[in-house]
Amino acid sequence: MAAPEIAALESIRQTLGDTLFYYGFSPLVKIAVLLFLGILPLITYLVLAERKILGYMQARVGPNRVGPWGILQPIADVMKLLVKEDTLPKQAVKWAFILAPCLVVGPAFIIFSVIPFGPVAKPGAMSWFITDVNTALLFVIAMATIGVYGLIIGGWSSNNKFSLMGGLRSAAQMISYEVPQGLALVGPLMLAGSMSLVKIVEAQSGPGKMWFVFPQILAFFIYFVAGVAESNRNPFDLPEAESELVAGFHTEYSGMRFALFFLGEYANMIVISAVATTLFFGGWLPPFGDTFPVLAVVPGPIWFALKVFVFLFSYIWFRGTFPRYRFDQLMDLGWKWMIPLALFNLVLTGAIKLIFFPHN
Amino acid sequence: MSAVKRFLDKIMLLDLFAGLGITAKNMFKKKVTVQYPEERWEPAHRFRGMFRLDEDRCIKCTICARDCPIDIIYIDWHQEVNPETTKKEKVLDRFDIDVQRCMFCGLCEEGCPTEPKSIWLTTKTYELASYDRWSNLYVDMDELQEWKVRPAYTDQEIS
Amino acid sequence: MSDEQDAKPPGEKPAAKPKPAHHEEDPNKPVWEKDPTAPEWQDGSSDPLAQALKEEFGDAIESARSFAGDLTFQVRRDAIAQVCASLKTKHAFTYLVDVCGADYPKREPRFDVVYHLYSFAANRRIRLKVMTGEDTPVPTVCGVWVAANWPEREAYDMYGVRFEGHPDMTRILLWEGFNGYPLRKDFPVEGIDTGSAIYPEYYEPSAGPVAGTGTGWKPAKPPAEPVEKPS
Amino acid sequence: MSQPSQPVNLSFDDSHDGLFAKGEEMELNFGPQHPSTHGVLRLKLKVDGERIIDCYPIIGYLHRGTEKLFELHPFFQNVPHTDRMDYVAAATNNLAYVGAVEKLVGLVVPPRARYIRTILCELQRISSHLLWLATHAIDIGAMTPFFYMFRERELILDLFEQYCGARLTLNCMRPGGLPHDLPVGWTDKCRELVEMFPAKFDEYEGLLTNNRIWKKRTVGIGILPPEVAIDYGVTGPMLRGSGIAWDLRKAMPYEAYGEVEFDVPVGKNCDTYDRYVVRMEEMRQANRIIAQCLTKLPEGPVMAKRPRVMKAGKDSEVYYGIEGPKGEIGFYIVGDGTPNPYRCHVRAPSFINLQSLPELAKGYLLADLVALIGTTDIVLGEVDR
Repeated sequence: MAAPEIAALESIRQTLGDTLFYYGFSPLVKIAVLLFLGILPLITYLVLAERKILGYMQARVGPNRVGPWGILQPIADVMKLLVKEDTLPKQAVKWAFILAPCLVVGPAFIIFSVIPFGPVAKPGAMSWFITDVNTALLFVIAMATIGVYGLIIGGWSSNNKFSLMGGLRSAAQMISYEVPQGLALVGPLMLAGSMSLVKIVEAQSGPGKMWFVFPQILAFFIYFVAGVAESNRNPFDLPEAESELVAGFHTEYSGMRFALFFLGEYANMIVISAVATTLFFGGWLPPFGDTFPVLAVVPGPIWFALKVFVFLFSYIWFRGTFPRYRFDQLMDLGWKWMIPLALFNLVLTGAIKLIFFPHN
Repeated sequence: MSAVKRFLDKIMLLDLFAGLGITAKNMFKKKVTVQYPEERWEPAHRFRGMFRLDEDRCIKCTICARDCPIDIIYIDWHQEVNPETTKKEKVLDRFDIDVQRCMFCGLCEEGCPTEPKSIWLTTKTYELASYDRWSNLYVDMDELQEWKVRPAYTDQEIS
Repeated sequence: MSDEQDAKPPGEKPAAKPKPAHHEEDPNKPVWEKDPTAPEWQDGSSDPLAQALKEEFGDAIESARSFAGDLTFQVRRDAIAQVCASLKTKHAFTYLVDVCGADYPKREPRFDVVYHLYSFAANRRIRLKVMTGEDTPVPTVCGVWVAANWPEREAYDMYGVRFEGHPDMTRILLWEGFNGYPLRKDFPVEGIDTGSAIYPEYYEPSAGPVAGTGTGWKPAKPPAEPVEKPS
Repeated sequence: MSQPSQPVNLSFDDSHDGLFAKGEEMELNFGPQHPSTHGVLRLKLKVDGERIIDCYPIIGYLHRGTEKLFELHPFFQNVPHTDRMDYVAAATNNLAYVGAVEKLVGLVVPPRARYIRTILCELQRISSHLLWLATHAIDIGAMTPFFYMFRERELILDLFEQYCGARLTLNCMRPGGLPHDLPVGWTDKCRELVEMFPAKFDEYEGLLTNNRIWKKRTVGIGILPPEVAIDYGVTGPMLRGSGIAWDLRKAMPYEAYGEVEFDVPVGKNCDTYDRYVVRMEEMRQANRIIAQCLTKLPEGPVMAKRPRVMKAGKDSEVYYGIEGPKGEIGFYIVGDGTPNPYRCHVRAPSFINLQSLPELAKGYLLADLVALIGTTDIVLGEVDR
């Protein structure tokens, strides 16, 4: 779809000048729009969707009291969390206790700045992404790693044994799953030949090209499983593991700080889904390449959102179906299966590329 | 062969997909939730709900009070001459049930020698929640006889 | 719904109302319509197991009787562990069903410790009984069956019967420092004043919550007057 | 009896030695308020990282002095108190108690009552096992089975309600028989349920039995060898999971169990998975028993002739145990010629089975502990009485 070409924007551009417009005004507007109209409502309604879907899977109807079909439930939840008492344990390490939720939420939101939700704009309009960094993939990995520190710090600073165990578990999980996740991302990277996410998406379109999920099914699988583990979702929700560790790293958190952890978890889910969409499922591209031109009528961002929703649904579906791994089994899975498979995939991709497409 | 099949199952994650299939199938099945204040669950005929007393049928034998395992039925009666029949009759002074501690075992009803029973629990009432234990869950004779369904609280009642 | 409420109670007559009693019992009547005949104590010393035990332990087996099919041995207190070991190893009573106490305050010594054993091989349950007093510890059978650990602790907790050689002779259901043994016949049902016994830092001796003041399971007597209700 | 389809690594400790280097020990208080202690169980744990070195259960938070209460009431008034011990299996508690009283007094129960009691007990067994599996699964992290099992458990509770008017604390048996006959149409509803259940069991098994995560969490966890199991006195599915085919319903048939056919499933590897498989199979067998009882259900009275005030003989004592859903639940009743029991002791299966938890848990991880609490299938109301 054409980027928003509004006359007002054009006049602002002329007033501010190109530099200020493209590097100052435009990103700020996009961030504001993305954050307040995109991510935050999406997260709050993702919570509702999760409760609804889980409810339907579990022979019940989920929240349906606040507003018709419960659509005002997230607002009620947010209000509740905002006005609840925000307890600070007496023996907690205060600065770390306060810092931890921010460390979880911040990086998760920052990642959205490099994710392309739609195609590059024609000159004179805003693109459907905040910025296109040529090392975007590294940026994504780096930021995703920071989020885990929040869990560890939160678990440690609470001065609670269950929290500490949750923190340690999340540390173990991070170490085990960062590696296969990173390695899995190298596959599409090699195929696309660029670290820019926009370039990677563009490399999946055009004649003779296909979504990277087909050549890189293994990498996609590893990435998604590792992603589920990274975002601490069932069946890898060990750091919380409410039946074992009460609530894991956020046992002592309440009110808005707890809400931030919650926000971070769901933001991470969206990030993982968005990155998976971008790298493996052609981002904003319509399915079936150019076979059905009618599909291209639907704007790119909508395709992007649809694909993300599919992933989010499977997240919820997993939560509704699977038991939880034990933490040593989780690490077994990471080290003994995922990393060798990811390495194998890497070697295979490299070899095929070297032999069959040496000039690509 | 079976080893190959098992290996393939393992690789294809069939066990996991089977579980996912079951949860997906259940998404479209009928839901069992009862939307409580609007819909109400209808108890069975023998449901042991709140007590009812029929003073006319009661012969003041106090067996129900004696059969109660936790002694929450308090009965006082005296004899007086009925002016119409000029017969001596037992008259209830007090028939209180302290429902706060009642465990709804139904032994009082079972012990009642009259036919039909003078005290029974099949009132199909389960909405016994109240804001004040003593005033709402200590029921006396009149209340036991006039017991209708205790209405679920409404907004007006709370205020 | 309220119509149903006012209706007469559903006429659920018990299907089996006892028939009016006849003077002579009808011999063809099914057994459940006759008066129940309570079982009686019978001498069990002719049982092979009783004879074998008697042979091995002599006087330590004080009596062997059976009631309702359960063979009961009265065992001398100091011999119980050996008897149990012998029953386990020689007579295949590998499964200790339960250990419990009982209090007979009029008797001397006042407590019973009752053991129920089961043999998988013989599909048979027997009972051993030991008499003991408050100051005379019973040898533990924890060494014979690990299973005896908690039931013995429970017997100690409830009756104050001590078990000698028990690895962990502490209270199990009640807390350490509970004053008294609740299943003894002389323990008041409405509870005891446990304030200072449990929280000496809060209560003076013999102060604290008083038993039977409405926090117990049963008021000392029913409310004298019907409760006044706020209108 | 189905077996786990893959060999089990019995040497759990050896295979992971490298992973868990000896570290600093920590004391961890697990419960009494913890999501997966099934009530108010408290465990004092000594852990090395997440590995459990020692486990000391502290119980009694729900102690209500039920045995003292028994001594204060006549025989028939005690039945409601037994409901409140194992509150998810009230019918079997009732049966154990009234069975003991009947043995003490010499009452003989009419055949129709025996069959109805058997049906009630087996329904109760299914509902208790459903509750067990629901909580066991949610302990291990599978959330959805919980709701499916409660959905079906409700149907059983509806049947109980139609029979005796209560759903949980049934008070549905009396010494000498039953308080009511079955209501009209009850057997048809029960038969419908019985026909529906096998498909439901398949559904649960589809979610769990072959699931690799479920297997990883249960196979080889909490091994209780048969000789240790006997030594600890564990009964019920715990014992049968350890490979000992001992079931009081077979060994000392009571009520109508001698007249129906059923199998006693046993485990092979003595682990949590086997105990799960045993319980699943037990539900199917219970279903089978109910179907047979419904077919054979005789006509006749449901209450024997009994005195209004039931008195035990002087100096009489009996022990009567039945196979409850959790193991052998037995009552030791001493009579002294009065209408009250002089002494009434409960052999609570949860209490005895819980005793083996430290043995089960030692050397495993904290995450396994919740699976092990689940697999012992305790109800704290019965542990503490």
